[in-house]
Amino acid sequence: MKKLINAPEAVLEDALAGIAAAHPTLRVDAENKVIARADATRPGKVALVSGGGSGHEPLHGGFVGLGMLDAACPGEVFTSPVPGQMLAAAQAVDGGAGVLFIVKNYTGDVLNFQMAAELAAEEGITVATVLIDDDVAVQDSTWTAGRRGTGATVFVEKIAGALAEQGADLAEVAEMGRRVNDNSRSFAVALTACTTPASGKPGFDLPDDEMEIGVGIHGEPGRSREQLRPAKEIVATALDAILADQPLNTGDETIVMVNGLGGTPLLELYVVFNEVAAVLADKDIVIARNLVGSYVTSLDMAGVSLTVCKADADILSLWDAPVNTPALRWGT
Amino acid sequence: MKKLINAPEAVLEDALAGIAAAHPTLRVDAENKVIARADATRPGKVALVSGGGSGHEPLHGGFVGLGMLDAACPGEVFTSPVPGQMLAAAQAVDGGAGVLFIVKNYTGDVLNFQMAAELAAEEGITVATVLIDDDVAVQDSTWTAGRRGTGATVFVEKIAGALAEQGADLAEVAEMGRRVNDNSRSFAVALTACTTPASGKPGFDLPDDEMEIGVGIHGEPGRSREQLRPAKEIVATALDAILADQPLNTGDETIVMVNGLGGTPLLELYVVFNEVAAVLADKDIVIARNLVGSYVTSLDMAGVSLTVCKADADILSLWDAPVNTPALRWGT
Amino acid sequence: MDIDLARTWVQAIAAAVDKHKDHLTQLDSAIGDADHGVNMHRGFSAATTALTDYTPPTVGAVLVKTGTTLISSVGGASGPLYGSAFRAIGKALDTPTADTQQFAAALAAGLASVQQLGAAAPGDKTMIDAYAPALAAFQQQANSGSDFATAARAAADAAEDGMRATIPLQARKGRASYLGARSIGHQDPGATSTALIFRALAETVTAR
Amino acid sequence: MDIDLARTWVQAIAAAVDKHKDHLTQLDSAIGDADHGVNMHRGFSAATTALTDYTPPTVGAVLVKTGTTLISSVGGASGPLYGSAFRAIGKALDTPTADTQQFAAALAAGLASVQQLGAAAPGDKTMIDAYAPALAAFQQQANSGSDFATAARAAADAAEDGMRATIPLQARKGRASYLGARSIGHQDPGATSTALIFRALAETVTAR
Ligand SMILES: Nc1ncnc2c1ncn2[C@@H]1O[C@H](COP(=O)(O)OP(=O)(O)O)[C@@H](O)[C@H]1O
Ligand SMILES: Nc1ncnc2c1ncn2[C@@H]1O[C@H](COP(=O)(O)OP(=O)(O)O)[C@@H](O)[C@H]1O
Ligand SMILES: [Mg+2]
Ligand SMILES: [Mg+2]
Ligand SMILES: [Mg+2]
Ligand SMILES: [Mg+2]
Repeated sequence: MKKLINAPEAVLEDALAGIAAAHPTLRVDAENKVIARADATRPGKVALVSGGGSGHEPLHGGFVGLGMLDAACPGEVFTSPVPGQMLAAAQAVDGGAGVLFIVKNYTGDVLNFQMAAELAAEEGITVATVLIDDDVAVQDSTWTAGRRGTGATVFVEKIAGALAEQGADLAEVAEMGRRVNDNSRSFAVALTACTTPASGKPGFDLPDDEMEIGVGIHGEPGRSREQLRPAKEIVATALDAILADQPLNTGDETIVMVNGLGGTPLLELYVVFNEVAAVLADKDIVIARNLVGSYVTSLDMAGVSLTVCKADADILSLWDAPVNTPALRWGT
Repeated sequence: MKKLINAPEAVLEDALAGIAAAHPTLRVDAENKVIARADATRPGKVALVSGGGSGHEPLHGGFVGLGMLDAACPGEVFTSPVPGQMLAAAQAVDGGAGVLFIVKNYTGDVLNFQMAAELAAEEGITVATVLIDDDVAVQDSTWTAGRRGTGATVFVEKIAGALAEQGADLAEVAEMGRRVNDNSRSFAVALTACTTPASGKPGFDLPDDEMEIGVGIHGEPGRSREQLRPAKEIVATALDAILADQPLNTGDETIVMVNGLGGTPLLELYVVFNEVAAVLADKDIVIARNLVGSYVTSLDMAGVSLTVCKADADILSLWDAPVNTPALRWGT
Repeated sequence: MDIDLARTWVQAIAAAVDKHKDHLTQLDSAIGDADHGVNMHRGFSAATTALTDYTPPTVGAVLVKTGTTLISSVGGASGPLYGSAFRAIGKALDTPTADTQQFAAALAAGLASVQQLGAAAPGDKTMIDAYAPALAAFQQQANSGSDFATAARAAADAAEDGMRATIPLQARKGRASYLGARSIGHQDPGATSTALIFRALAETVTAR
Repeated sequence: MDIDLARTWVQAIAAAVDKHKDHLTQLDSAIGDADHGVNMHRGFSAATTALTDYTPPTVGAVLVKTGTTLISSVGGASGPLYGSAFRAIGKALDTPTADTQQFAAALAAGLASVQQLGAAAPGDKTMIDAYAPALAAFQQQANSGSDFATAARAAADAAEDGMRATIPLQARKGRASYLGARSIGHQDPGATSTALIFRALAETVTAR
């Protein structure tokens, strides 16, 4: 295992200290493992809290700041944080208007946030929850754990965060978060496995001419293994899955994210975006806004995820609203 | 070789098309391979042009925009662009106040930009050149090619770009660029080799418990190979080399970049930044501003470079000036 | 089962988890996210620490404390699930000692709590597939008048059988469910840690 | 040397570069940035294309066009260096044909141009280490009255000797210089392509 770390057990603590040192706009509670905005929540503003296992940076800590999250709770690598962290985060940022938990749909995240919501209620904090489940690679049914939450998290955090900044109440912010999630679909492909610091070995062996189709962001294998193909064909596969699940019409406006999984050079992400733009242009689907970069990663995994969010004028105007976080910044 | 591309020969063309599709603030000349600001250069503003081989994204195209570069010329992967590209860029963005070429010190870049400067002069465009040579891993002497240009490029482009935006003349902007370069030192360490699309194989074999010390950003091996060590010790080695070359005093203010080489997760970069902050704090050297992320990459190489720039009040205020590029944005 | 034994059980789990940490993580690497060993290790290390300076009034208090500590230190799916299980088991044992029948009832409360929280059914390829047969075996021995150690050994055997029986299953809950049919052929990490927990119980009470 | 031969020489270089592309890139991978083969291939493909519809008035015009095309298509260090060399060689051959002495003088102008631009000296582990001995051998044969083909073969042999002699050298110019002592033991890619260029010349004029 080759990592720039001191010890597998110390990764989270060291990285949190680094985040604290790097970003004066953030306030890091090392004891409770909470990354919060340095400025107090404006009284009456709904506070947004998200979190999940570490290893997906900049998600979530990199999205804490004006117009996006008020706090993030990073767990150990690929491990949901514990309820105490989430409670501490909620207490740190509640501005009296309630707290929105933005939770990616994984059993661990769901259960821990659920317990945290109960604890918060006991402390008199009103909590609403938005569950993110955008990954169309996963079969969805009442018998399964449901779809994973992946790229759409960025869209939900940005857009719900902007609405909260504008003074909307908790129900409105939660409703908008759910709307964005409902409008979003993702699909990911991996060229290599990632290696967690604790395990020290790649999660799976992948021959030099193969790729995993339909992977998540936790190093698990995907739905199937296939021959490595040109970017154009990989994009076609991913977009087919996305559009089959949520057909879009001519003229529909979208926000598209081409997201690197951690070990993929930006050069390749632009190659991928070019193919995405070509396919959507062909169908007269408009990419009104886009993100090309590594926003929701899976440690050092090489690969890409695509997220397409159907966007109306409200969503676009909230997208364009000012944001000032380590990983997304405009208008400030 | 595992890459999200269509064909090795098509990488640059496809990526340029992707950049054009992703960024409405940029104007991409696919024929001449020039990435320029979409808005015309303000008459009387000095125009900044940089360029170099591709594979270092977001450098340079990701730094084109308000307050930074006016145009970038991307060459083939790890290959300096040709003089014709640079001339086309200079012609596209000259606002009558002259053009500053920002050139990383590699024989190819230097010779091609030199030829371009001659061509531009023939076209009546005044050109000044700033050479970036910040990499202390390379022995510097009149008998060698001199030090490589690496991380300091970002600092020079940002700070000279801000000064140009404020209306300074070509000599002043060039002078500031040289000052920032003179004040900056870098050192890099690689955990893995990178693979160019054309060669299809990693540039060197590195056993699982070793690292290359003092690498550049073109996949070449470093000055020596050593046992992999904890982040703390790697940082000590790098900072020792940097501070030995440019001693800093108690109270000195700096801009520090912890830069991922392409395949390194952000989580690890924060671990590294934490160590850098600790060492400098110990010496009472102030990190007044910082960048933690992947800004000057070497395709998919895992590793990190540190850049330390001694910064006075002028430099800091230019650093803080508004910038609006795909990869760096604040104040707008 | 008494207070001391309960504490020794938790320590024995911690020791077993420490020993099998890498194995649990490797199982989780195949069909999950490679953290189950580390998660369990973090949790049971914290639990033994929490118990060190604690003077529990009842058997149950030991286990409630253990559960609470797991919830506050593990994270992931296994933290709330095991945490609730231990809390439920503990809440059902509000006495300084517990006999085999009482313990069977407590284990049942623990399973109910896991199922209520995680909504998994037997056959979904989760810890339930080790827990449910272990509980059934323990209950059966209790009903037929066996002593605690015999019941615990039967439970451990059944848990291990159940653990092995997860191999051919296709996961319907937890991360492994994302793999669809590709989860078949791998042993569930949570079922494996459940088997460790029951084996630790059997060994603890047998050693006494 | 005449116009046709000059054109055939450039085509022969292109063919040789095509054949040895991967080898050049692998050499550059060891002590550089793994692009020399691709660079040379891009450049000489462009040069042959540029010559296709071109009716050159002189031997030199063929080579000036080749050099200009290299400069505008190669990039990297080798683009300007080889480009200037061919332009300088061409500028010295302002006639429809050139004899051995004239060609020797032109080759000397080419080397001077590389040295002026790149400031490398013999022994720095660059293309110069193949070019300089090739020129010396060609000049010597020319001085002793050998025919063009004999001179060209002597130059090719000397270039290949020079190329091999770069192996033990420590680089002082170009990317390989960054490696310090670690550049020792590797053959210089640019010296290797220079040897290809002189071998192509020898074969072209011998075939005539
Ligand atoms: N809904 C559920 N009900 C019961 N057990 C579950 C459920 N989901 C997951 N598990 C168990 O949790 C184990 C994984 O635990 P762990 O790896 O620690 O958490 P995570 O999956 O969050 O990484 C699985 O092997 C499975 O036995
Ligand atoms: N200053 C110089 N003078 C002469 N030849 C040089 C010089 N620098 C580099 N070279 C030659 O150029 C070759 C590398 O060419 P190439 O790989 O195409 O360019 P780059 O180094 O820019 O990637 C080296 O092997 C060396 O022979
Ligand atoms: Mg986990
Ligand atoms: Mg090159
Ligand atoms: Mg797990
Ligand atoms: Mg090269």
